[in-house]
Amino acid sequence: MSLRQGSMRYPYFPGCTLKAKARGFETSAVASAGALGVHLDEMENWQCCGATFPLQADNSFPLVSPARTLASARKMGERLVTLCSACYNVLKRTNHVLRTDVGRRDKVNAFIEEDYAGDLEVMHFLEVLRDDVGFDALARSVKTSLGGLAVAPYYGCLLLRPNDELGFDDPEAPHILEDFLSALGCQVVDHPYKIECCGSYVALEPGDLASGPSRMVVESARSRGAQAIVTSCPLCQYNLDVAQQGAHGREQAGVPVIYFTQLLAIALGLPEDVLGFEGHVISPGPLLRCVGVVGSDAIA
Amino acid sequence: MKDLLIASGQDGREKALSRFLAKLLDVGAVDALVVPVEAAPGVITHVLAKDPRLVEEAARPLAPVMPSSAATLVSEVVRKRPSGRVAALLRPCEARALVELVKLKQAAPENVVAIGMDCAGTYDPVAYRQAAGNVDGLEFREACRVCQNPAPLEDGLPGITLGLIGLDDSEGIVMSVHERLDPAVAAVMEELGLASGEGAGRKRREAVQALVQERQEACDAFLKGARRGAATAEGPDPAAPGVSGVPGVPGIGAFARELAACTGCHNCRVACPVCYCRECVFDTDTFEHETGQFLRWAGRKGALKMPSETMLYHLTRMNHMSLSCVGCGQCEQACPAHLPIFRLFAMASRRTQELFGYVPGRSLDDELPFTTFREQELEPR
Amino acid sequence: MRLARDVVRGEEERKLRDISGEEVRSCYQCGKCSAGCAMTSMMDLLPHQVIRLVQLGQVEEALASRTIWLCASCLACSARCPRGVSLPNVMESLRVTMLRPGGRHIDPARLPADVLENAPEQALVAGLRKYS
Amino acid sequence: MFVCWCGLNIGGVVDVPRVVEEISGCPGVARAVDYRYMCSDPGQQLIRDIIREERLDSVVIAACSPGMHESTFQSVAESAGVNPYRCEIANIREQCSWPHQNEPLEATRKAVELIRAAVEKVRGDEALSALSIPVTRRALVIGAGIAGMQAALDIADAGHEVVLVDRLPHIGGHMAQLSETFPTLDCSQCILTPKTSEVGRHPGIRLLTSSEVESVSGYVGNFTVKIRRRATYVNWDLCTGCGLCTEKCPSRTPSAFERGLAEEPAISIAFPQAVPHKPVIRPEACRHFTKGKCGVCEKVCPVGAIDFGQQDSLIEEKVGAIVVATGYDLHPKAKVGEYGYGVYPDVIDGLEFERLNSASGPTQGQIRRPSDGKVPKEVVFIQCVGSRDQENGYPYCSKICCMYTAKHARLYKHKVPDGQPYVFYMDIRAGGKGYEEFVQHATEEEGVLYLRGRVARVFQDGEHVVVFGVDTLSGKKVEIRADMVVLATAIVPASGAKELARVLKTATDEYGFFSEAHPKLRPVESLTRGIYIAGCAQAPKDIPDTVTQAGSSAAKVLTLFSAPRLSHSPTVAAVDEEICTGCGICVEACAYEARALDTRRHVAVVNDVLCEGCGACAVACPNGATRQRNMARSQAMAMIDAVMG
Repeated sequence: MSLRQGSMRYPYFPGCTLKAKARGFETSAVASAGALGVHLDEMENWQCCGATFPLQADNSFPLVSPARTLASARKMGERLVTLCSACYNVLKRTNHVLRTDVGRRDKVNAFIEEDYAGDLEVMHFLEVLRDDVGFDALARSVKTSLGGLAVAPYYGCLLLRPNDELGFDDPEAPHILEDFLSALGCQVVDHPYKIECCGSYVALEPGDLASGPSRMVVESARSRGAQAIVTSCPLCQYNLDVAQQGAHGREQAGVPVIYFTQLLAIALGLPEDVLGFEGHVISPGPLLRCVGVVGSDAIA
Repeated sequence: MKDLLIASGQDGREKALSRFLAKLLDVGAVDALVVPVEAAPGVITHVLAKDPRLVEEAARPLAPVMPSSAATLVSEVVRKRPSGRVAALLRPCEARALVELVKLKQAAPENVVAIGMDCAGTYDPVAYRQAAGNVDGLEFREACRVCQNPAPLEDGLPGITLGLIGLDDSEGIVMSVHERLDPAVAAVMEELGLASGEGAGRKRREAVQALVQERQEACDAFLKGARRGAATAEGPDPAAPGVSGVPGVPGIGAFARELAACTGCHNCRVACPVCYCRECVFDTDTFEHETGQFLRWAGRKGALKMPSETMLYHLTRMNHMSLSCVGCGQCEQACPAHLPIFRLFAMASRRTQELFGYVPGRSLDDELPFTTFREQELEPR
Repeated sequence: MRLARDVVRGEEERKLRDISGEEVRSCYQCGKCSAGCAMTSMMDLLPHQVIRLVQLGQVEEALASRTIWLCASCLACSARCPRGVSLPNVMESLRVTMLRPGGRHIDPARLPADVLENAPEQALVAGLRKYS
Repeated sequence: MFVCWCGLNIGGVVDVPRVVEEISGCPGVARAVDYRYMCSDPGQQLIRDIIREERLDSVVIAACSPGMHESTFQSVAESAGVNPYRCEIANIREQCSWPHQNEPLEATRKAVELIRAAVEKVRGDEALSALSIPVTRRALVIGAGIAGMQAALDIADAGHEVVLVDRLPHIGGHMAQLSETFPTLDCSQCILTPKTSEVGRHPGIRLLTSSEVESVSGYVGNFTVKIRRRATYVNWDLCTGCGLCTEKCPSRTPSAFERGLAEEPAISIAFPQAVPHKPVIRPEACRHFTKGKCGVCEKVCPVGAIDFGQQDSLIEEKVGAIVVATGYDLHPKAKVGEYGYGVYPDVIDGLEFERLNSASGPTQGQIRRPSDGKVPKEVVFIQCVGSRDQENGYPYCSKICCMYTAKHARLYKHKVPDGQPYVFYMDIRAGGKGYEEFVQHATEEEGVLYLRGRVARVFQDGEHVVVFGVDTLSGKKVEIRADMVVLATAIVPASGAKELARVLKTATDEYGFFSEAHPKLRPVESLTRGIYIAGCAQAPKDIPDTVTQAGSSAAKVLTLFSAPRLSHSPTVAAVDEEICTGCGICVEACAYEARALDTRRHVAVVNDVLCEGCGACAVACPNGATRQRNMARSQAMAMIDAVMG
């Protein structure tokens, strides 16, 4: 499918984090989508996906909340677009359960008083960019050259695993973020830790335990020359960002961790008020100014 | 395919068609013709005609009854390759049955000239006879009311198609000719110098389309209703414990009750245009049980339905025929007990035919599912 | 370690199987899970060792391990497991064995203020569902 | 009616005396007796005595599966004057006492029913006599690796002609690619070339290389085989193998024999010791074929042997037996994403390592890694890649990897004494003569470090390939910055094995390995009579096992050839022509091409010797015009009645 201006509309699920701590992720995504002729129509009835897919075989209750969202999205159309990796993972996996496990489907449907069969297609915004907009068309829409900015993609876990349910990309050697970055004119920094876990919710454990794995990821990207890391997961963003707060922050310049949509908005030449870099520990502002892609002081 | 017009003339289009059929015999384009005639008032029967005069006078090609399927009759005549060319006037269901018989090697297609015709429906022959051919107030047979193929399929046997739907008597008949039609017959068509039927053809195609649409809806509703009927009748029958129904097989109880009145006359098998065995297994000694076996069964179950084996008979026929069932309803028409055999077959064959993506009678190139095997074809999808 | 029928085929192991839906007996201890786990540097037992303890019916010892709280459910292990064992499900079954009777690994009320203030909602919801 | 206890196998579950009592009253049963081991000599004598006493015309033996002792009891019956095809077996062991061990009452009831059914069947049995068929005493061997060559030599040495087919231009199979062999470390070529040259010059072997079996018809003793001989574009009758053409050829593409580690000309001889020592042109690489110009080889050939116009030819051969020795392939590269196999140049498989280590290989036997030709100092060997991995590969063990990995590590140490080999393993399977000692030597004497655990990921980092593994014995995660990684990838059936099985009308398992008739007692016979299996076509095997099995399959072929005529079971399909409708459904149902339509009489007919008696046609026939001899529909119905009561 090629880029057809103003013709693509998708029901869209934002999720809690994008309405609070990761506002910039959403504002940059919605604005960029608009610039590309893609309308993300926020669903009216959405609730928290649960943030983590339940791994208990004997308890279907945690499926209820995402199932409600799915059933309600199905009434809007056949597809549902997500931005946050966790929402994508939880909604798509829940959808898979409802599609394939009749017993659990009946149980959940009975509880939410719906008759939802799992026939929605849960998509990630990256898939919309790749399949419906097209990376070629995206490259043609770039207004601000990123001038070879060296960017490391970071997938983490939630986009890729389990592959038999998500089918998002090659689980061991994914390339959608690389293709996306190339389309924006960035220099892609490949690094071995791009599919390793950042530590996820272990961040809540006392003693800064998640920062170990996170530092490995950052170090893996930084040592290969990355000037920035892109992600689509607010928790990855937080973990990688916070991990640089201590020693690393002082000894050497930190590597900003930003959402792929923020980079996209810059490339599309959108106003800086959609970027929402507030709250980032390692501010990307100085870097972006120094490579000349952002000029004003709207960036902290 | 070009549309030509058989104009009605003063005595109506059936006569005009009869004259055309007679002409085929007259000039020797075909050697014989299978065609319905009126044998007595309201009594329609097929003949194998060689005399053109007889055809011109007595043929009733458009009589809205199907006393038996012409497919069976044609198969009898051309089972082995005949010495001459035989033309046959075929309703869509008859033509499709004949295609099935060709695939089952029960008819040699080479010398058959198929003259397919539109058929909006036929009446029960007994009712038609009692009304002496006056169809006012009669209703088409159930099989016809839900028939989704009122017009011949284009990929059937090579021949001629007669278009009637959407055209009234005065408007004549649209005739289209198959590309692979026998050249001798094609020459006659040429010689007749028929006018173009382009306008009538368009009108007919639109009418056919609308009718098919209507019938598809009718058929879906019919099957839905039939299934619901079967579903509500499921479960053990308290009135006849141990007699009807096999425990553990859902729906079999309902099936048994539908067929409870079967007298075992096997008329449905005789009337079926595709059921082709020279000697049916139910006419052999296969089901002759040892003396005492019936009494043992009766003793064990409390009572044994007699005649026995009627369920097995119908299940076997369904097993053998549901894939090739063209939905003509001849089985039900022939049943003295008025069992809903067509309805049962319609339910079963819809499922089995969908399973293999098979449309019986559509084309000689579609292989019979029984004769092909593909790995994984029956894996759950 | 005492091994006997009531230990290796004990009630606790059966309960874990009901919760996790996983058959830990399939595991042949190749260690591919541990080899690919991002969190091992902080673990007292490697993931395959936790599975081994469950196989041996030593559930108490598995429950006492820090490993079960450090598993971040990233699925790197199960994605590569040659025997199709979903370790994250087993880890979850061990966690909920502790939590279902009302236990809490982390008390929401005692989370540090800077975490509460800065951590994304996703972390708080996911973490508290795993830990309390 | 004879009931066997089979010791406790049947008698421990089924109440045999009660069965005898119940059966005694059945119509048609003259006498029912039981015995502890009916297959023993006294058991057989008992049957013979009672047949004579009672003047029986048929017998039913209730015992184990007919697969075990049907022929035993048939010949016992025959020796006492009963037609062997009126001897029926009721299987009350595999189909009764074994599966119903915990329900003795039900098992006893079922045994009675099974016997009653067999009694009903035997009452309808006709007295038949075996069919007799001639034997063609020539053999076809498919695949000319070590298995196929050994089988061909053994058969040919016994004085029977052999047609030996291989799809490659040369013989020798994978063994020709190996450098050294375990456990003796002798050079593979050195022990192979005596065999290849003997095959090449043996007067009893017709060698067809660059050839594939296209179709097989017929049956045991009488197969007709069509073989497609692919065009080589070189007239081998004229070619002297001087090699001038290969020297001058301007095209270079990756060599399959060298596993892509070296390039070869479009006209080439794969390796120096190749038999036949004649070149072939690969049209996909040849400039004459791809670009329409060139022809250098044609110009330089001193004998005018280049023939660009050469066409494939079809050869028809009549043989009595077939040996399948199609060998193996390795697990495809694309399927091991976590190890970067096929992506990182320094992650290679075992056969690639063999080529690196081979004196005639791309590095003349020096261990140099593919990416930059450096001598690797840290080499990681990973076992069980795709093997013992039901989720991402195959559940089975590839059997030879433990040994060849030990061999690789040792050979590496011989060539790079200051290098360090690491082996990630799960279990060491070294069950062969001298095998365990060979592995021990690697760890004790050669300093190979064995790490018990699997590797999760391999990734390229600069010029290193980093390996994330684990040592489960110490409970530590392991990271090795290696220079090269060698994967012991799973052995899988040769490509096209399933298709060949279809052509041969025999069976493979779910992976495509040819199925043997019995895993223990008939390991070299396929499920189709007259077709035998040797080597890795059946399952992963090392060279000694392969050679053993090849000899065994040759012995089976020679046994077949030693009989003057073969007998064929007469329990085949038959047609009642009176009621046959000639619809042809039976023809489609037959997997053995034993059914055909007689178009003149418009009825179906049976080719008795092709018919395997499987009954598929009899079931497909809608009205029972086709029946199975001694399994008529009336017999089947009587059996059902007997069981259902």
